[in-house]
Amino acid sequence: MLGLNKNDLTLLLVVAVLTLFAPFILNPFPADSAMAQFNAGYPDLMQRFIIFGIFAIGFNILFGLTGYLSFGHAAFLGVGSYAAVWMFKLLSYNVVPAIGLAIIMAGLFSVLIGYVSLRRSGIYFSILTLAFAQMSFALAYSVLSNPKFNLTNGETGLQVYKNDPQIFHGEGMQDFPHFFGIYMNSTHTMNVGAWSFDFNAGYYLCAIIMIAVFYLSIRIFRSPFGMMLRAIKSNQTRMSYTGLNPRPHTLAAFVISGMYAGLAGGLMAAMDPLAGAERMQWTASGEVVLMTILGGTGTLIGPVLGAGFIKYFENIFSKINDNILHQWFAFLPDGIEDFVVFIIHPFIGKGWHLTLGIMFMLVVIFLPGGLVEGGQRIGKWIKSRGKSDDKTATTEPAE
Amino acid sequence: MNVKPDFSKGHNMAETAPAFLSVWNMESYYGESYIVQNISFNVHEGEILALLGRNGAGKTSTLRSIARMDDPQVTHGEIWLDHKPLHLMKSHEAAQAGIGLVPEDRRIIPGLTVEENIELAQIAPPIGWSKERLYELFPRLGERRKQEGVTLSGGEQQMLAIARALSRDIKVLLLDEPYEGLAPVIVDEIEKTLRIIKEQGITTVIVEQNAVRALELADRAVILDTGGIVFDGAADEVLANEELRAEYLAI
Amino acid sequence: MGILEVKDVGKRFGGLQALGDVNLSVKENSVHAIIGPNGAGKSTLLNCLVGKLIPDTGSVMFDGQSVLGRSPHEINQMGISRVFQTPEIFGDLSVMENMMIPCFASRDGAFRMHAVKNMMTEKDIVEKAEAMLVDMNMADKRHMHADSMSRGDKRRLEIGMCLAQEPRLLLLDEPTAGMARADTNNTIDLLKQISDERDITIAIIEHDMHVVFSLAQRITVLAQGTPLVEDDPENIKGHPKVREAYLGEAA
Amino acid sequence: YTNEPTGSSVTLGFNVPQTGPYADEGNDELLAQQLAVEHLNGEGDGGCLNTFTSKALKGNGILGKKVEFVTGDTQTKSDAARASAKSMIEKDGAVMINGGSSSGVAVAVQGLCQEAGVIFMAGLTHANDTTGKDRKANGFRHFFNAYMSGAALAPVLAKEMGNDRNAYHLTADYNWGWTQEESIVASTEALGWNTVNTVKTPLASTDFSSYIAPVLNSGADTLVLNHYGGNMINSLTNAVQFGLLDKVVNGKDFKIVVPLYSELMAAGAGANIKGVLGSMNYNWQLQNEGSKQFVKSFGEKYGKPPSNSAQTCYAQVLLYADACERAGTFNPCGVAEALENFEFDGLGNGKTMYRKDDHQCFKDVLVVRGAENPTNAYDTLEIVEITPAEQVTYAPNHPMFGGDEATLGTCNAGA
Amino acid sequence: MDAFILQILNGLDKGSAYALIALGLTLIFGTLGVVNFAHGALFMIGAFCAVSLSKLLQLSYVTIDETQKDFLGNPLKVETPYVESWFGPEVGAAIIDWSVPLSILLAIPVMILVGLIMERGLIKHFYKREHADQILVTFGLAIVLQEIVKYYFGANPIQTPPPDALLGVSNLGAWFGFELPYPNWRIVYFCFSALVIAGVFAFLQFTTFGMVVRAGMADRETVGLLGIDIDKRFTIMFAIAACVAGLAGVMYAPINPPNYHMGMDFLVLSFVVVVVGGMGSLPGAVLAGFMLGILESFASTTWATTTLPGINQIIIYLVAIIVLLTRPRGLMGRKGVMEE
Ligand SMILES: Nc1ncnc2c1ncn2[C@@H]1O[C@H](COP(=O)(O)OP(=O)(O)OP(=O)(O)O)[C@@H](O)[C@H]1O
Ligand SMILES: Nc1ncnc2c1ncn2[C@@H]1O[C@H](COP(=O)(O)OP(=O)(O)OP(=O)(O)O)[C@@H](O)[C@H]1O
Ligand SMILES: [Mg+2]
Ligand SMILES: [Mg+2]
Repeated sequence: MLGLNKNDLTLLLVVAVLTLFAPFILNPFPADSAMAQFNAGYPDLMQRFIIFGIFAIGFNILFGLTGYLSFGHAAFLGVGSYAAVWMFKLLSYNVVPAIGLAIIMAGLFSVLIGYVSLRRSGIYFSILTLAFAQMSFALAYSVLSNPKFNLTNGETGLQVYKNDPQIFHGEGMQDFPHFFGIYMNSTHTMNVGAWSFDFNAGYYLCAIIMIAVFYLSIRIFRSPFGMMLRAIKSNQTRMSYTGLNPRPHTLAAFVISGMYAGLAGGLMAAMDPLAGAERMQWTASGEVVLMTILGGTGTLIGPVLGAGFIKYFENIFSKINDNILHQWFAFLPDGIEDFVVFIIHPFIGKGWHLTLGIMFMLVVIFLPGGLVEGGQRIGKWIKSRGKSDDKTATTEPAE
Repeated sequence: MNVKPDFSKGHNMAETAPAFLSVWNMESYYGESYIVQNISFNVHEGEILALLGRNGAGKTSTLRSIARMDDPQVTHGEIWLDHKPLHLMKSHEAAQAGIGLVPEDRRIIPGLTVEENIELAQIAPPIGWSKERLYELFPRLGERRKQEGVTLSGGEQQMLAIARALSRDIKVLLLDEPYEGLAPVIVDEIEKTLRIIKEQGITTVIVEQNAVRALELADRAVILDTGGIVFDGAADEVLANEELRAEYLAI
Repeated sequence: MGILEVKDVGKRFGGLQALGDVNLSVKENSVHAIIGPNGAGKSTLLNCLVGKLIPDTGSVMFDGQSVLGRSPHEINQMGISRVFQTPEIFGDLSVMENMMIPCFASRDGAFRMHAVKNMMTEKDIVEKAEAMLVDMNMADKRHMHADSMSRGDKRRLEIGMCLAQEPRLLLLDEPTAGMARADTNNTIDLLKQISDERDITIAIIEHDMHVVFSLAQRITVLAQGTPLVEDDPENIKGHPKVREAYLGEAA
Repeated sequence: YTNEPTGSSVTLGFNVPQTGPYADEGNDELLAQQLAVEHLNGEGDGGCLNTFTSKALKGNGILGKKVEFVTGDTQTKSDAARASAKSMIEKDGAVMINGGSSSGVAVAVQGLCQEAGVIFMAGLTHANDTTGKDRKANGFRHFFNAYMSGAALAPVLAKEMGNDRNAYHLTADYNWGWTQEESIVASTEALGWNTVNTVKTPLASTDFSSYIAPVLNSGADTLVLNHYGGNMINSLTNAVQFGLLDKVVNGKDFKIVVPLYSELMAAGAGANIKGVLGSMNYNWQLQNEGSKQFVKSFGEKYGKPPSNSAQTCYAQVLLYADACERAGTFNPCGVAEALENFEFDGLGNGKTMYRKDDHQCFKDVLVVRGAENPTNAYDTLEIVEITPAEQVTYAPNHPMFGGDEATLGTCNAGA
Repeated sequence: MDAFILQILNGLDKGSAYALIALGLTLIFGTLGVVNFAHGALFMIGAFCAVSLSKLLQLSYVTIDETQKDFLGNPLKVETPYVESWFGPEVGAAIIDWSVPLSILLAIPVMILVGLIMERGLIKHFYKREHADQILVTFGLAIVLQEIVKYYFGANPIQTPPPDALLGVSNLGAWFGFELPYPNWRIVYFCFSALVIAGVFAFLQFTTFGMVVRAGMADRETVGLLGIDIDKRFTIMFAIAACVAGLAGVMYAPINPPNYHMGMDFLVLSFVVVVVGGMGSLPGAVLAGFMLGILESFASTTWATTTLPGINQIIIYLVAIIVLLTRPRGLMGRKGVMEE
């Protein structure tokens, strides 16, 4: 079905089900319980999971398949965001033209950068992309936000002002991105007993788009084009002596992944109409590299897992403070409570970076194939314990 | 045919090893795949042993196991060289103990000139032939000493690989397809060299697809098939044995 | 007028004249062997034909068109395929995928976006690749990771990949080096069959005289970068200069 | 309205940098905010509730609801700051967001709070834009701004350095840097100073030697560093390294001015700040009742005096709570109304007023100087002048603040 | 004219920081083949060796001085460094004053130890792994190291001044009869870098060590076959690289006060330097370091920024792009090193 084999289809269905039911899955703890801190099912974070998932899926098309490690992909994300906000400023808050332009601009930009950077390979390529992205960042941060010529609004970030043209902005419309009248921030909250689940319009727009582009990425992975890309990674010499020109293949992959990044950037602006320059900084490019490797390079689902992992840490762990720790361990005798809090303290709140760093190391050391490999091991273990469980299919994408 | 060494005395192999190089019940794996399947054979001091078999029979794997390379992993068995337990060593220790391997794809080190390739081999003790002596044996290398090793022609690289092994004071020379890619005249040369080496008392194990040539040179032969030994005996015996020749060597 | 015309090709590497004024004409649908001592410049010559090297002087015409200044994939698309001295295959891909790639290349040209087609639904490609694997006697290895094959198998796969492209000129650089005798014989048969049945010209570099004399209709002997003689196999065998410079007693 | 508290407690969101270069600044803010919460809930010594001129707060939480708080990490990046503010609003039900240490973040989060319908108390933000062209109905700023720095510094500069100076500006190349440069140039030129050059330095610069060297030959006798944080520490260190302060140019001693100071910057710059003039929003050495009370509460709890960003956040939390009490609701529109044109004293800055037109707060501005002989780690700065609020007040439609076009918009109470 | 020379000096100074970091990085990256994102962190640790030593030397005992008051109005606690009470106030003060140069003595063993632990405990297992995995693990490590430093020293920069004797400026132009004031410590820094660079070169040039390591990088297996314990050499190489980075950090501390993320600030730049210099080339790294340093200095002059606004922001990257497009392997890169 859908031109996919059985495994891929299962994977796609599982991903689709997981994303569509994410508001439930990510909010496993009752809203008032101590563990509610670990709930990730609020609109902003769910949107981020999806958006960075898209970004990483796209990045993986380039890196996972061709082995070309771009260290400047955040530039395309940034360009996408700026394009989208400009659409909001000029036309209206409708997200369709915004996302459309985001993809197109990122595509054009990646043709340009890709065409030049792909003249080199290996680390030389990585540094070229890094250099382009850092230049874009520096320009966006200051030069292009020069009051006379303000394209990016610099440090503050590009945003919509009351006096922007917005030529199609209808009377009585809210000042927030919408999909033909469905506002991205409209949320329906469902209370079931002690639990509370948020269904957000923006999230579902992202989710549907992600399922679509995930499907597209499966098709690309399984296509002759995908095979060619893997062949390039494996042996470029053989590739050219087989009569195939590696350059357009890699450029196509580069542009496709740039457009994924642009889409992610556009969605980001659609969920929150502000485009900040630091989205283009090397740390942001580095982040998507880390997401992809962490999840499992070259696997279909890995990058999405990696994206979720990092964003979860950033948003959940950074918010745990000593107060919350004291609440959790309140049941312990005072001395022990303080001691436990003292031990955990360096790892949470402002120490979330430390925990993240440790997690990075643990994952690479013990799971050479990234989180996907972890999943596979668990899958194997479960299988070896009893009859196989359907869920393990998620963690078994090919390659 | 296959003389099993008598290991009944337990692990006191240092004294009991029946030969100069003894491989006993060796098993090796590439990851999960079982490649060298419990093989045992002996090589006596100063002899040339031909290790023959089809593509993929496991010849290279056997040599690599003896030289204690990281892959394949030897998971079982013992290897003794001149009363030293190779199976307990890493590859550089094995090399210092006297193993010299000429790998099948020659493995000339990129970025180094011919001369540096040889100098590199003479850093760790024990040192063997001098550079001058090697250039005498392979004048071609002398001419090209300043050229980057990997840009040599195939045959020249092969010479360099052998020269590199000889530049160390080795007890056992393991040759993985030394004639491959060489002009017939050079093959003659190398064969002569191997005989010279033999006279010096160096023990040699040679893997070769050109079975006839190898058997003419060798004293004894071992034939491998899918990771196991199917023949172990005198070299002439193979040439005489119609069945063996047809089945495993296609000659 | 041959399908391949090499005129006055010269190539220097620094101080070394690797090729000097090579003239060579390969007749359509023939098997032409190039032999010569190691370092004679045979591989260098081949490199000049496929665009890996650009000769300093001279011209190379294939089927009336110059190949010089074209990139490797363009030359390949003109109909020249090459097998390397050390196997160049897609090590990370399966054997079947290795075989499918040249099939795509010959059907779709140097670049075509098939980004959303399912590769397994390309019936013609799959069939062709399967057939080629059967021809090469590798059908059982179809799902293997190409890198984990033994070297003889890799070489066979590479030949298969080149044939799958249905080139008009097939360049082989020591195709049977390191191949077991049985497979060497198979390869000889295969190449014979190809040259008989298909419109294909073969230029082969080989040190295995058995292969050369079984296949070649014409032989060029290269020495120190220049052609020494070009003649029919019978005459080459007996040529004193060739015997001295290359064949040795072995012939 | 958004996040209307229904239970027995109300949640405030403290969004401060906890990682990155401003982590220490953020940490200080967080300490102050926690102290404020304590005082609101009637714990501790009550702090400035004792000195605050508005007596609406009773030490029983806000409107009888116990005050709880959540924290987040802005990473000093607009995106991250918005993400963490959103999480506080969407997940934790925060009704007010407070904190931050840069103007970019402040403007970004202010916009977010406007959209979401909660109150934003801006923390440390010094750029004119925050209450200038980017002002928002739901946002309030307690901190002073670049214009005020200029206005407060100018008379002191004139007094100490005369009216005939050649100033060379090094400016961090982004919004805040530009507005500060603009303000300082305007106010010094009004004194009769000449601006020799204004050079933009990349935010990412770590070594300023190549910007300092040209100063030597430019004929300038005064260097103005429109830098903040690490940039300022390094540029000042480099300037001193090159011996600028030992030079005599045009017959005058060379001087360096750092328009915006903070305690952490002073600590980081070490001995290099000796004698260097700058301005501040607040300093613990201020001797008014509110200040003394606050320093005592803070010092006793944390063993060090509060920084000016800590005081800002502390005051803002109390002010917000007070406004809720006076408005009788948490509805942001009600709260905003209660804050507008609110005048008070007793929170440390002396008499203070929150202007209705742009939600900027007006109070005295301090001009400080790096201490020559600090006796301990905390008195690195000494107060030179307390510039009265009138002197730094400007019209709401001042051109540096967006002119006539800048509007607050309307208050958004959210869903 | 002197402005011009001044910018060249500034460039050399910046360049020597770049060159030193890049030198260590290229030893690990270009020679051992490990993409070490923790290299910046090593630089940072070096700088914090200087900070720690000066803090250690200033460890004090407390006496209460009733005559003075602290900020809360309590009696002031007066701190006297132990060294001052042990060696007398003058010698003690001198020791504290010279803490930065002294910390070289501390930094060498510390950095070697850090290098050894890092290589033996972690990097060793990653030689054969993909670059991507190396990036992830070393990045993780860099974060961890940073956070540990942040935990103990805070996020704010810590002023670490040079000895008083080396404070201030010297007039370098005095001999030639014009004004050319330059900070003493920067001159020291430049000379020190030149020394370290020369030392590393000499070590790799005049011993076979460098050749062995290069060979080991190209083909570990074969080098092992030749009887060489390549692991040991890799470890030593790593320790040297760590040491070079650490020393660069120690000496840099007085130039700009160290903070916990200074490593990250330099990291990307030093990768650019290494690659522009060409993978696997030590002279390349040094040359590129100085070149970029000088170009950066010139790009920050008023003349440059007024002719091409923003050029100072992008110069390094612009140059990197131009170099890499015109010279496939950077300035002096060797073929075949990290090209796949
Ligand atoms: N790196 C590897 N990983 C997995 N399997 C391998 C690897 N190298 C070799 N093998 C497998 O091990 C078996 C034996 O290989 P080996 O190279 O030892 O054969 P060989 O006898 O030397 O063959 P040849 O004559 O072709 O060189 C083969 O089936 C091959 O597929
Ligand atoms: N890139 C290069 N740089 C310098 N010299 C080279 C280079 N490539 C080849 N040579 C030299 O050119 C000569 C011809 O090499 P070539 O590889 O063509 O020989 P060949 O005839 O193929 O030999 P063989 O049969 O041994 O493979 C050799 O002496 C070789 O050392
Ligand atoms: Mg083999
Ligand atoms: Mg050749």
